[in-house]
Amino acid sequence: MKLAVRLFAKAKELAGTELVHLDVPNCTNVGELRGVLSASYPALAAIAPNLLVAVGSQYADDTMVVDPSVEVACFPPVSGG
Amino acid sequence: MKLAVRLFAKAKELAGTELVHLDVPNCTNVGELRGVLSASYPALAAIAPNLLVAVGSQYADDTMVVDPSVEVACFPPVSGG
Amino acid sequence: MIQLTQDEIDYTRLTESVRSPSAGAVVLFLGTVREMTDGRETVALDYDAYHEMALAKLAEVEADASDKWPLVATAIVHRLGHLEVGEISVAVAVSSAHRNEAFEAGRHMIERLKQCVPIWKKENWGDGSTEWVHPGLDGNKIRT
Amino acid sequence: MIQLTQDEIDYTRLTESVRSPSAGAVVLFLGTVREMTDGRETVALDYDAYHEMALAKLAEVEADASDKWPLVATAIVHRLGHLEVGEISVAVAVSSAHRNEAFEAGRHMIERLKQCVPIWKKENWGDGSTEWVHPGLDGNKIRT
Repeated sequence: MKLAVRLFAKAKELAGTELVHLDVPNCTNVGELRGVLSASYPALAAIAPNLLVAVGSQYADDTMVVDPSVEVACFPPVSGG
Repeated sequence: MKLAVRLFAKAKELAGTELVHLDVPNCTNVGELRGVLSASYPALAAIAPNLLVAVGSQYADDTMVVDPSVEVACFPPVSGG
Repeated sequence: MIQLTQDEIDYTRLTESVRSPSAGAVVLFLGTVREMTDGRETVALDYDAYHEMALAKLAEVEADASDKWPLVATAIVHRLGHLEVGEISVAVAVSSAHRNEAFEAGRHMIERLKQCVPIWKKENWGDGSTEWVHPGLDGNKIRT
Repeated sequence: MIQLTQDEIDYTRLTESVRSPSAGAVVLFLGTVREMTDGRETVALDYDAYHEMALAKLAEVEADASDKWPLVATAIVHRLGHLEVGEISVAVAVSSAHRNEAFEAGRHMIERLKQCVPIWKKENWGDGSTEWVHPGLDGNKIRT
């Protein structure tokens, strides 16, 4: 399935884009998504293990299954305030 | 010696004045001053043990000796803020 | 900055007075006249002070906080006179490089102010009666 | 009240929004752009956010504080975009009947905001270089 993933901050900078389109198998979980992201965007490989993943604006652990109907975003640790 | 004592809040209200003039022996301390104040202003007798006494804008305990050259004030517990 | 005033407290001015390029954090505390206390309605409060000593003690409150924490700036203003419900009676502002110190110092300053600065409030209750607030004095409940 | 804005933060308006006759205490926290960090000079910070999620998480921060303490009102605004040294990046305001809750909730809200709200800052150092701040990420020191 096709999955769009939003990127922010250093992840966006390293990938050179704020939205990446990935081809992933059905029932891909967040952990597997990290692998696909690293393979498709080698510039992200170094930080991929530390990226936070949000599914539908909620933090998701590596076991959560992603779905194209719910927005997925990847970003490094936050630093607001 | 003559000693002027400033009063505030409920002490001022009970005494009916913001400045009382007392006759006290030389070397009177703060504890003795409470007694003179109660005797001269019976309306203050009930709260005299709980009055705070300031000598020269610093809190004074009952052993401190008062002196007409340094301002003396008596007032009930504070409630600012 | 230390001030006693009969006028409305301009807490924006107070806050601006502690902002600084060397501060990453500012904490402002406002005490305001609350309508209900233990089920009784307050209509207004009258504040009185022993001015000279209150100013000296407020300066001590600031100095004490600056001794305990690495602060950039502090400011305290207390209003006196007649205050209606909702009005600001006291404002404490503090700035520091990091937020923990600003929170701790701000809290410490208002606690110390309430303990040791010779200022008194008189309640104007909804039933028309008035009552000086003197914590610990006979017939006076402690009001926090 | 929750807001993300590109404009200067009007913290007076924010503070007014939490004042109430039922509150005796208001605490306002301001985060401001500090000039020096570990001996390095900051010229400016650029803030970016994942807007939709940041708004949702800020609402959670408010709800969490209101669950933990009896608060009257809360308000948070975070600025985004380019901020010079001294400018306000975030403002958190909270009111409650008594001061302890306002201090504790204010501190809790800014802590939670920094932990979980998807907003990021990029340093513009005095030497002309820039650097995203991502605590825990390789090559990034934790900045508090």
